[in-house]
Amino acid sequence: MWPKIHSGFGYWDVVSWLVFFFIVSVFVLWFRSQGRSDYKEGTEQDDIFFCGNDVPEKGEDYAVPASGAYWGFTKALSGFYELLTAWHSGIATEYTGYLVVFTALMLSLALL
Amino acid sequence: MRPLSVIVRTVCNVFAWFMVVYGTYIIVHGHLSPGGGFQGGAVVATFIAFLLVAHGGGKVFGWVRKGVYTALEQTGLLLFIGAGFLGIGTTFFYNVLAKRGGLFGATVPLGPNAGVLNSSGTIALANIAVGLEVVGGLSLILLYMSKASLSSPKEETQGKEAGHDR
Amino acid sequence: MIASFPYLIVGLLFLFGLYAVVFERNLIKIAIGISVIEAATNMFLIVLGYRTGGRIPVFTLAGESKVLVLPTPQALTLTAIVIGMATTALMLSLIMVLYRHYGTLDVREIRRLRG
Amino acid sequence: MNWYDHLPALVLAVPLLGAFGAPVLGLSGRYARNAWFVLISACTAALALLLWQKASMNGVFVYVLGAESWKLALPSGMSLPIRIILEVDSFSALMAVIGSIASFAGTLFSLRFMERFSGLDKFVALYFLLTTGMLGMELTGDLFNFFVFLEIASVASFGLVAFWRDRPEAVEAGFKYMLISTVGALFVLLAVGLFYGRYNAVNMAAVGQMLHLGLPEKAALALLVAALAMKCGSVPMHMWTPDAYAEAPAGVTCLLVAVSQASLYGLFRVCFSIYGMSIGSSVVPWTIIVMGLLSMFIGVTMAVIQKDVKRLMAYHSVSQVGYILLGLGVGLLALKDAKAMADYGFTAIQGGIFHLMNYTMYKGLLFLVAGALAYAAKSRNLNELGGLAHAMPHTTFMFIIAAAAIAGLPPFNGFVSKLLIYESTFAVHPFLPVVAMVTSVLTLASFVKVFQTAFLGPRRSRLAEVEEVPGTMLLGMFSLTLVVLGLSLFPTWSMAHIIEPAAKALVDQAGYIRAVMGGGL
Amino acid sequence: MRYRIVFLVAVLVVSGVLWGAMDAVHPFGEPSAPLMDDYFLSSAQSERAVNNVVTAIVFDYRGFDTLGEAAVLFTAVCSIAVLFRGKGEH
Repeated sequence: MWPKIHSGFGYWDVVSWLVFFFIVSVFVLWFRSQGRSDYKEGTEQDDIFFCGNDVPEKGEDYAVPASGAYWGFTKALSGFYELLTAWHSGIATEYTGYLVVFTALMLSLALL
Repeated sequence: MRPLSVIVRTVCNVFAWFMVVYGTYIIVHGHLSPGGGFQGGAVVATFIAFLLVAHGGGKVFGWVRKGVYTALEQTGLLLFIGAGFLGIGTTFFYNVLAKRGGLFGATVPLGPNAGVLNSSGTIALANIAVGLEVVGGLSLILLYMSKASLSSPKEETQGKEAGHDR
Repeated sequence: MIASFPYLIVGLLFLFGLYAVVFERNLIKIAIGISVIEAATNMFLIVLGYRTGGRIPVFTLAGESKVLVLPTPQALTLTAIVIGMATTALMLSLIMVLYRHYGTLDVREIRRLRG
Repeated sequence: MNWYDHLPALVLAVPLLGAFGAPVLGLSGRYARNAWFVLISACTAALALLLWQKASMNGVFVYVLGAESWKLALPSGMSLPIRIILEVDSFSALMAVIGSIASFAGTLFSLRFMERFSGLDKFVALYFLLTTGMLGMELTGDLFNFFVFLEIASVASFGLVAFWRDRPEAVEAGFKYMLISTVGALFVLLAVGLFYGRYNAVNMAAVGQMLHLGLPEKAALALLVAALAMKCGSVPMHMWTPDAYAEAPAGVTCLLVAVSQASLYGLFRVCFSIYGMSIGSSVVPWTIIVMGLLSMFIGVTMAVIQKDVKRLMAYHSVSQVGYILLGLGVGLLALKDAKAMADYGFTAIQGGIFHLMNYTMYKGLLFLVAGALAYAAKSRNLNELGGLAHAMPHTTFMFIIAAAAIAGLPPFNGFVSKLLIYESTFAVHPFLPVVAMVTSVLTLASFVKVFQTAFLGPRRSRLAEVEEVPGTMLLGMFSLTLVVLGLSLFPTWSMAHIIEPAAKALVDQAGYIRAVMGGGL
Repeated sequence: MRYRIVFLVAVLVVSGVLWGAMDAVHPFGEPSAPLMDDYFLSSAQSERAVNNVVTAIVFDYRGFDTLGEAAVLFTAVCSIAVLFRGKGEH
């Protein structure tokens, strides 16, 4: 009924994965239910901890903007990104030029 | 565009109609002589080009209606795909009318000959259909482009069309 | 040498068109470059179909000649010409709308989309 | 007359009729136009499914347009086909099914999405023309006809990308796409001319049978690979992709994804079915593999830094196309070696085709979700979005499924195809799956970013009145979600019944040629 | 234009190799055994009763291409109409 997909080195079987996932999630839920017993709903434990400061009223003030995501990653690769953004220059004839350059490469490789 | 001189206007008025007749000839004789639907249609569409050049844009837009050309274009297209569906008893685009007698059904002698107008089956039909389509299409292109080049940029592009993210 | 002369012309036309498309800045000139490449391609197809001493492949006008040029490239070229015309018309219209929005025809200034 | 025989022609004629009839139907008002839009789309999808069923039962078959019989490929006394032949095997029929499903979903989505625009008759006509162009590229067996349909698809997509002509960026994207793809289409035409001059034939199977590698053939191969790789958006020529995908209306972008897959189909049809064994040295396979690696990596790294949600997803489609190129390129590399083919090549091709199918489905869904975001929140800028999960629960649910699928999280379908690609490309060189896995990680990272900034977090005050998108838009997204879930939960069935026949059809060059050249009736 | 030289070389290489490839197709004016075209020339009149062989190819033997070509023209007209549509025009 549920044969496996063989990739030559291993296999994939969605049903056994789902069964495994189910078992693990039952275990995780059980583990979670063993959590701290001193938690009380509706007390100050539910409040947002904002580095010790007051939580701002408006959502804009504490939302992380998308441009801030992976800041370290882009900072570390900034040289690479400068190159890439310069490459995507937005000039239509350059884009066409890249097509021509690629074609020239293919043609000269084809001559070999 | 400003209108040209009265000589040019008069000559264009006369010759525009000759172009229509000549283009129609090319369309109808597509299966006998060089030419066909596209070429003839392009010649007919110079009618609009003549008028636009000679009279300037503004006046011509009052004379012609786009609906007529859209209708021509749609008629041609539906006729053409209809000519394709005509043969679907055998295959799509099968030439059912050729050499059957009747409309466009005459046979021609082999080798060089003067030609028979009533021959070639759906080819002649498709020529006429494509001719209509090209007349409508090219005239519409000319009208749209010249109208856009005449009107001032401000009122056209500042249209407050409700987009989704601005 | 004379035998390959038409191919040389096609190659040169292709070179000029491609040069115009890659190096020109004015959008209208780029559109002209595209048209030149189209012309080169169509001419290549027509050149392929020529038979030495061939006549027009229309029996109404061919006369008694037995050698006719190949008709298929002409049919293909007819299709390609109409497609090219449609493309050119659309490209010029896009250029008109671009000019209204940006107020320039310089391709290097039409680059709000980048990065 | 048995209409079942005429299926290949009907699949193309019905959307074309829909396009030609749309301005006429548009005269009778909005409801007639919408009904026509949905009806023709559904008909096309149903016909494509029937076509696929026929192809999987009969194997490869031909349809000769305008001949005395639909299977009369060679007229009496001729050794060459003279008419246009539609040639359908499992692979092309599968592509047609994928494309028409994407088209149908885009149709449902566009009904309400496009309501705020004017000129909708033209929109419907252009949409059907785009569908026709895509299906024609996938079903035709004739090189020049391929060029014609390529042009239909291209010209329709220029018009649709620039549909919102009041927005300068949209027109700019349309122009950029037009410039590069017109040059590419002329390259294709030149290649067709070279084939015609050499063999006096423009039929793919006929050319494939007679092919022996000389300078014109090599040049034609180079031109075709360059032009078609450009059309599917692989790396050195991918810059039009983010512009065009981001600026087109969302329903159209969903279809544009499928259209770029048609170019990919053309690329592999040329490489496998026309050239096949006689492709010469391994330059072309390695070029395709390198192109795939570059596409994957550069696409995904550019996606990480994007702020516009649709542009981000468009860069992802560059990187996903890279996977497909990698898988099928490895398959092409192994084509000449029967042992390598059995060892890893066939698996790589299967992975590539499965990924192609998965990619079209979940990427179309993602673009529809992005369109729904833009529709509801009136912004595509991720910096201005936030906390929409409560307001749009259904959209959020479908986004999670699509994002998990594209990131290759088990148990979704993206994982299966990526697994097949990793494990088969590993046999060629360990470096290839490493790049692919890094790409997969970065894909997950950037979709976590989208999820976190657009759906989670506090609701912006500007977005307080946002609510769920209308029902037909949800229906359009849901139809694709259903396909993604089906492919995820029944991977074995889909591998055995959908992917494997397609992969077999793709590598079976002799069968493809025999269907046309093997003798008329 | 940062890569002027690269582009110039590429343009020259593409045109040059293409010229070479075109030249190698067949000598000008001597197509080798054009079976398909000879079939058209010999049977257009007997099969379809057309004097103009080119028209026979365009509208019959390759009629589907012509349908596509008409569709391209229609597409261009639609796109231009979309670009220049007036406000509220349907």
